[in-house]
Amino acid sequence: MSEVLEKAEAAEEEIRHLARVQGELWSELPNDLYIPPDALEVILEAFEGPLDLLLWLIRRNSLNILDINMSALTRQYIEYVEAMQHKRLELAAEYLVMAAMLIEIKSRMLLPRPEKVAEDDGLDPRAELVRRLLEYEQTKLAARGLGELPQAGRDFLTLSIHIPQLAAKRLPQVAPDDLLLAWGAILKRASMTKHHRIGRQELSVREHMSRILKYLREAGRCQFSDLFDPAQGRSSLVVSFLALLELVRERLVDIVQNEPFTPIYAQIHTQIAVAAEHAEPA
Amino acid sequence: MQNPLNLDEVKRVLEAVLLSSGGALTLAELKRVFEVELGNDFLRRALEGLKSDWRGRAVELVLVADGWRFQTRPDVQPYLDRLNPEKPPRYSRAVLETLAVIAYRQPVTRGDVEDIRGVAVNSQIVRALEERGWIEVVGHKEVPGRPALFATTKQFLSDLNLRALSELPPLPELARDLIPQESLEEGAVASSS
Amino acid sequence: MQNPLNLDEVKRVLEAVLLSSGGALTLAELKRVFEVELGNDFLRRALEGLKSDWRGRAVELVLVADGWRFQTRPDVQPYLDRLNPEKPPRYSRAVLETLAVIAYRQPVTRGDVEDIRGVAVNSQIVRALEERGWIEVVGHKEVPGRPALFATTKQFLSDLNLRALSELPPLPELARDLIPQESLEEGAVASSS
Repeated sequence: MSEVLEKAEAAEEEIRHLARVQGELWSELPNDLYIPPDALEVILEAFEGPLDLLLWLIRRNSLNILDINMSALTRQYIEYVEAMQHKRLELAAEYLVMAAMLIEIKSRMLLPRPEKVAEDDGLDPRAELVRRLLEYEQTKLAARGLGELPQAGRDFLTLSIHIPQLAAKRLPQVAPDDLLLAWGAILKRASMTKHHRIGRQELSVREHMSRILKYLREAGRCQFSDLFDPAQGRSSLVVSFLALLELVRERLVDIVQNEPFTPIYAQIHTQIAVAAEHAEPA
Repeated sequence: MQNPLNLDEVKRVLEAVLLSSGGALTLAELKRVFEVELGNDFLRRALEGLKSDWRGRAVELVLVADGWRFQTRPDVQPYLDRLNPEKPPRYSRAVLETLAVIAYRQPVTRGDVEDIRGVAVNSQIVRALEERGWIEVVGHKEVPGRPALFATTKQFLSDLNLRALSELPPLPELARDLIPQESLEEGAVASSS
Repeated sequence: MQNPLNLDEVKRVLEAVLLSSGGALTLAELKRVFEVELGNDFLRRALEGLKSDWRGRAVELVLVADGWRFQTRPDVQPYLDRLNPEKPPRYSRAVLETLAVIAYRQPVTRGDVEDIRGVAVNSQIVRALEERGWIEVVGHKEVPGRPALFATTKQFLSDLNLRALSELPPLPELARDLIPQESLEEGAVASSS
């Protein structure tokens, strides 16, 4: 499209040039419609349509737009259109409609006009054409005005300076409900297993399991009674005890008592046989 | 972070915000920047102050259709062009005339544009203007075919440095008033004025 | 267009060019802006002058690896953030599910997580959660390979605004029982409400 625009642009430039260069010539021979053959195409491309061409003819011939000499205008217009038809047929449709309209107006002008205002209200046959020409000329000038307004990107730029990244990276936020939803998604996808039997009570058991493991990781082993804090209340004691039992059941923690009535110890589970077998460094 | 309450500190923040925003900001958006609620008058005073602080520089603070923004002055454009030789194309007469009809007579259908210009409107022209964000369909005319009604956008005003349609250059006084239908008969009289 | 030759005019142009460029500009690029050939020293003097003109403002001129640019100072960041409440990034489903399994089933090994989720767990996910300080290794399971046992941390509770794990939303009743697949769908629906 820009190619077309550029071409039209160039053509417009050309016609201004031509009009200026040829202007004197035409003023000497006002009725001569000779157009250099090479220029015709350029000139025609520069017109935005029949109204534009008519306006140009009117102005070139210094015709009064409000009192157009229809025969002169029609003759000149039709000569252009005929030339145009030889060159660029596909342009002609709208121009031909206009030609027909001009001829019609011209012929109506030739009819004797009633002395008194008659049934057709004495409307000048040119009225509609003049209205359209004026409206078009106004649009044309307005368009030129718009084109001259400063335009963002062409005549000025808006600003946007750099905003340095924050030193602290933004971290995703997670709400507790997101975890619930995530769990729901797992359930929906996976086949059920006993894993999913988790309620409030069991969750606190698991929390204590983590607590005990963390504690034993630091301490290695400790007295059984050290794992319980009576200050936390009875339910906490029960949950801690359940947690310990679960740890033992899952073979994460061993409870050992070397002899009856000696202190009971809790320690991280070690399976001597397994440990030896795998010779895994701790 | 302390809340800025004095005019200078507000101006300092507004300057940074407007320079980095990449587009115009409305008064409401600028208000949101501050933790404390600032009055419109106070904010406007700060903006006007900032505007006059920048007077004479190659960048200016302007109020356009979609708010306040900093922009370069046209006189430095030649320098900027040397840095970025690629410019948006100049629009052809066909594009500008189509735009002019839409801008001055909106809302209009494509048929209205064609009536006024006297030629068919290439659909590429309409699309180009839509893609530029300058015109948009604002409805449909309730006639057979329900043709789209076009109007210009805020972006159009903003890109042309205007606050409102009323700031468009006035239409050249030519038609209508000059030629009431009746007086066409005495066309010569009207034209002699 | 006159060629600017004095320092002030060069600074005025440089300011507009740098403010509108949208990125850092090298000395070579800045030189290209001017029709007349400016010496590097002269240009650098202008840039240093501009830099000190901006001292104290909320925007600063800095020299970075790829050239000179204007940028906002960190102290106005909170204001900019209020204007563009950038949506914080979200964790992927895989991360959230891994975290959920660790939170609800702790202490668990990575193998446990994989069993429950039914897919392999990317080690990056585990590392990301560790780096976030939300999970930690609390021991090793005494099975071949001694896999690490993961549990959530105090930090996790604190970041999620919880006092204890028991404050996590209870899992839906349906999920607690071994139930046929059909009703699982209902369970999922219930949980998403």
